[in-house]
Amino acid sequence: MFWLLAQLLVAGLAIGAIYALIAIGFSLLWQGAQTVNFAQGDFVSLPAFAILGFTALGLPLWLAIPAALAVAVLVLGLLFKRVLVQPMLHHGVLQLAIATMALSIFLENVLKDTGGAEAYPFPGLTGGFNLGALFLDWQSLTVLAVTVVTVSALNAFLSRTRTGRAMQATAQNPSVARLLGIDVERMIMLTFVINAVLVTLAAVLISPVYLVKFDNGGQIGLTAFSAAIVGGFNQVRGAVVGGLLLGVVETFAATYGPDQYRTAVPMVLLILFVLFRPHGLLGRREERRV
Amino acid sequence: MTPAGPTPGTPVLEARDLHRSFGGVRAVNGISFSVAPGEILGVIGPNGSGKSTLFNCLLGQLPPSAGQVLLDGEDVTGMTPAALNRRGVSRTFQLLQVFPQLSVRENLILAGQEHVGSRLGRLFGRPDAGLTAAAERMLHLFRLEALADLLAGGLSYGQQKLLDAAMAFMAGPRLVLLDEPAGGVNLTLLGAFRERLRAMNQEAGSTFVVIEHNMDFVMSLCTRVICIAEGQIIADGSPQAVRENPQVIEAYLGH
Amino acid sequence: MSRSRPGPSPYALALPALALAAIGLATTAPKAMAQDLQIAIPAELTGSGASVGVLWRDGAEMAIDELNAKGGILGHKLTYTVYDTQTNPSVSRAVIQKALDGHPYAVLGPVYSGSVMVDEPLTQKAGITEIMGGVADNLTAAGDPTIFRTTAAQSQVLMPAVIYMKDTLHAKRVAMIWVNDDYGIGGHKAMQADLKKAGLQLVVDDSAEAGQISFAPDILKIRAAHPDAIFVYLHEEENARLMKGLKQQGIKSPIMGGTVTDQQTIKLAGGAAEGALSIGGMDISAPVPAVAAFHKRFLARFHVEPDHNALQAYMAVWMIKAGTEKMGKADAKGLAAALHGMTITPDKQPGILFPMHILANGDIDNGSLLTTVKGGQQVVLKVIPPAQ
Amino acid sequence: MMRGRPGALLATALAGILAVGLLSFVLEPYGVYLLSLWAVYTVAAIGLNLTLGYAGQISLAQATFVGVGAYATALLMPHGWPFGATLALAGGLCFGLGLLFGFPALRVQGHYLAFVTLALTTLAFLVMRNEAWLTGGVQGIAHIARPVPFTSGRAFLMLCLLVLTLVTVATWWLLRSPWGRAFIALRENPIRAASLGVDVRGYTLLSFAIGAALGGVCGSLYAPLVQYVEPSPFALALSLSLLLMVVVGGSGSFLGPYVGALVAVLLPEWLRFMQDYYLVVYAMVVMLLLAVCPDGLVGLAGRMLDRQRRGHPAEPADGGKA
Repeated sequence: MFWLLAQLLVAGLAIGAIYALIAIGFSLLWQGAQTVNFAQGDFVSLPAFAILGFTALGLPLWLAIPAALAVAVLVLGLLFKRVLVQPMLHHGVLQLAIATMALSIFLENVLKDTGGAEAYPFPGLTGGFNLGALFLDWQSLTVLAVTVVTVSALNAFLSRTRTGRAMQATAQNPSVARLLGIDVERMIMLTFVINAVLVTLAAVLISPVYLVKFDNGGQIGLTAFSAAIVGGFNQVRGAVVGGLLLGVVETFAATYGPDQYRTAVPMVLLILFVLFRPHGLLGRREERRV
Repeated sequence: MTPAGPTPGTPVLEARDLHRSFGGVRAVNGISFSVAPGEILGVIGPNGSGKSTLFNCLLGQLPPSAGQVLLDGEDVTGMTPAALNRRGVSRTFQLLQVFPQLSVRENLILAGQEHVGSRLGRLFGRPDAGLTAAAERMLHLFRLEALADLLAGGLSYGQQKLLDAAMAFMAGPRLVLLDEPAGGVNLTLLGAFRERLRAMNQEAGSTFVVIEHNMDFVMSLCTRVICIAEGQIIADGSPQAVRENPQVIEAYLGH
Repeated sequence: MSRSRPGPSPYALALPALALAAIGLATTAPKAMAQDLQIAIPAELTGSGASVGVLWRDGAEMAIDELNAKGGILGHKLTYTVYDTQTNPSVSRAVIQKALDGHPYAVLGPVYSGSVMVDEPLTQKAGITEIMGGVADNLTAAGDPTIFRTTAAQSQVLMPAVIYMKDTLHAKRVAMIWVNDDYGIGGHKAMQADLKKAGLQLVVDDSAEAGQISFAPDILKIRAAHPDAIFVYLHEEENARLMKGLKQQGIKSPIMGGTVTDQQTIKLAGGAAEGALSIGGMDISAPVPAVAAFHKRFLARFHVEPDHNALQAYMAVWMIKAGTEKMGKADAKGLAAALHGMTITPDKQPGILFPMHILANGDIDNGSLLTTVKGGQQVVLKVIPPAQ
Repeated sequence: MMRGRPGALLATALAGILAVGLLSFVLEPYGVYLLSLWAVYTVAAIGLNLTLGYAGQISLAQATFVGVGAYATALLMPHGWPFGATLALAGGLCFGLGLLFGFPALRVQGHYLAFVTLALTTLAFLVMRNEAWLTGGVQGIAHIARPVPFTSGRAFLMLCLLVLTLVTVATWWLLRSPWGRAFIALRENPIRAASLGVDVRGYTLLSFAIGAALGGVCGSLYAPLVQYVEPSPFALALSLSLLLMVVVGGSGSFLGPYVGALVAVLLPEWLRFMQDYYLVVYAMVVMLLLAVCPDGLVGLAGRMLDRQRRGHPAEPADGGKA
């Protein structure tokens, strides 16, 4: 039975790592621009479709990915920030959140109308090796490795570089940041760009397993959303821990719990955390407005 | 709504050895005082001396780390602001706190409605909870008649300040805590404002506690003044005596 | 802001008037020319059923165009209106009402059983024939005389699969995984009973969600149980996710299932679908030249691979033609009665690509197919003829 | 408590309902059905507007309450319960559930409440789907009879409009009462409200529970209108679409839900000529609307009226200093 537990742990971590990448972007957008992005799941679908589109045009995969990354940065970073978030932000968090719900409908239907309603396969790694009774597949190992590298790089960027620290200052208190001479607008824009990069990475990692379909974003978004809250909606490290935890708990619950209720697991975790630990596993308490 | 009247001589408000710290900072560090019925007590002190924290502890906004708050001799420590208010304690805020989307009259009715009848009764009763007359009187007292139907958000700063104070008096409170009522109010309005407060104190027999920076205002309004520095009371007495207290002068200058 | 209050302005009156006019405009149903036969096509064009509904619509559209090109039905041209149910029963009820307001000759669709459940009473009341794409058993169980299928119901093809697993695969212990929606739950119920009847043991009984991301728990459950056969009753995408994982984990038990040999599953699963087996109704995989020709025409027109939904909608149009010609006149209310008990063959109706027999409750019996995947292609192992 | 003159708002709403009733006589059954759908969704949107627009609490659980109301009605009517009783029970049940779920959920406020209610809706969907012994699962409950004598499409619309009228008057009364004032107070400034004796938690809970109860009433009309109940209509999508109705109409405005529901029910109809692209256009329209008039269509209309009035030289442009 030990191999089974280990196997489940690996599977849970592999899927949780992808949740984590998406959840980090979620948290960053909330921290940096008070944007609760209900379209985050669909943000993963867009670069996936773009990669397939570029390969269909004859580009090799190693060129299609950076091309899709450029599209994501342009559309999900710059355009999203300029066209939707910027004009909506002063209307309030709620209005903006609802606008992202509409954006989700928009993206899914644009993808359906241009890319088609059916699912598409996506190139990935096959095979793996045995470690005793434990089978380790290259795809999962790659996901874990890429996530570790990405999160470390992001953490180093945020804490070690001048720009990263300026970004954090902006997220914590934009008006103080402005006084310190930080170009707040640029920092917020950078947040959106980082989110675009993260969702593109997530798209490359999850699509070989999950395939590419116009409405795949709903499930991904909801789970990543829960991961962000469980980990602490306002922390990068929190989102990572939240994502991994959710992946593992979900995997074990679906194996040993009532499988008809497997999708309940992230939701139950979410409720428990909001009620008993609203600042999440690693998050800081949000200041109450007076 | 006030429970059975206090025995004569019982202070309206009493603080017993209040403490409140934030992390390692002792914002309020053992403050005790009492306020007699009808008194207008001024609370002065340099910035950061703990006045606002004291207010928040007295009003249930912050739980004190230690000590007691007594209202008419009854322990009300840890009671919610809403519950305290229903016992006759009301307050004004340092920063503007009116309801911008309600009209001036609606703001006043709101300030009084939770003191009238039961909650269910209010649902089925009159829309104004029978408070229109009281609101008109308050509008008159604070010279806000002409603005009654405007949204409070459209008022000037001084007008909102008046409204804020008027709201504090709507429910006929026994005790009113005013947090920098004079701040930002222009000089012409200020005199009238002071007269209003004095009149409320005499007519209704309300007791006031006033935090204020404007020394002239404090000296001309208050019957007694305490000065706080570094979380402790350093002077307590008549306005004149406190003003001349060397420790007080030291606290202000040394800051 | 509440300030001066004059009486209502012309604007204030114009706005509601405009709104009312808009309601009137939006809610009028299209009317057909007197001699044309109006076909209403409610389908799942948006929402979770979109991948199914779009192909359904395309199949019907293609058949209607081809039929009109050949002179229509008894000299009548066919016109059609497409309605989007948004895969939502309350919208489905709305659009079927709109369709019926236009007095259609027949209704083709929808596919999802929830949508069929709401509009079936309305078409029945109107006496209009409804040929739908659902496979759930209960859809034809209520005794509605105007409802028809175009393919076999779920339970019609499950027993043959159980028998195959028992007799040919020599399976005793079967693992089943099914998708937790109307398709999968219907199949699960029927399968449980059929396995019991055949004396097979269900060692894993696992439900999956439509759109489920990770199949690792399911795969490991199956791996731990060492079943003799795995019965997979999922949609194409979930088939692919599961089968890729099964292959990766080195699980060699034979896979049998509902849509595991479909072209879409093969495309998505890559090599992992190799060797999978399926017994299903006669449809797009039928080894018939006419079906291959349909496949080619469809691909040329829509640049999308047709599936069984496209084929069913295509054949449904020709069912209408056959029924109408049997009556000898275009009588919308008589169409259903004419269709019951009919056997339609390709030699008389070239658009009916293989023989079909319509049962009294509106079910179809046109035989079934045993298929497998070989070299990345769906291959027919055996044609099981209709009972008739 | 209500922007604009309260009496005029009530009169406008009632006139609208009456106009819809009259309009139904020139429409075909499809139009009548759509109007019924409008009336039914408006009831739920009014409830959400109380919770969200007036009391400032973001709830994504409204779909669940609609579902509970629909299932309660679908399950009880065959047992001989009169429609009025199921309607009252659905409302009462959802009020109780609102209190039950709201009590812990309102420990947290603002966007956290949105998260909890989102999760709640997802869980409720799973229960409706999985507990087939009670709900019929995915096969649902079919052939729900409409209450006599409201069996025809038009008669049932009249019943819907009657319920909507009652809900309109009750909501109007509520908002004019001190409760409505307290709701707005806790949306705008809960701390100040508390200092004025407003029981913030109590009123927040009430606003949530009353909103839930109206969701239940909506569901109770939905079941006999569609005559078929299954879980998928009560998934998160309905909560989002009700939220859109409230915000597009004008969150916190009395007439907002009526207008928002009208747009939500009719816009897809107007855009049907766009065929496959209509949801794309629909989403774009919604985003544009949110960006251009965040106070919704009613707010936009109000501003247009204001501007037009200011054009009249005879009237004072402004009552006081702004």
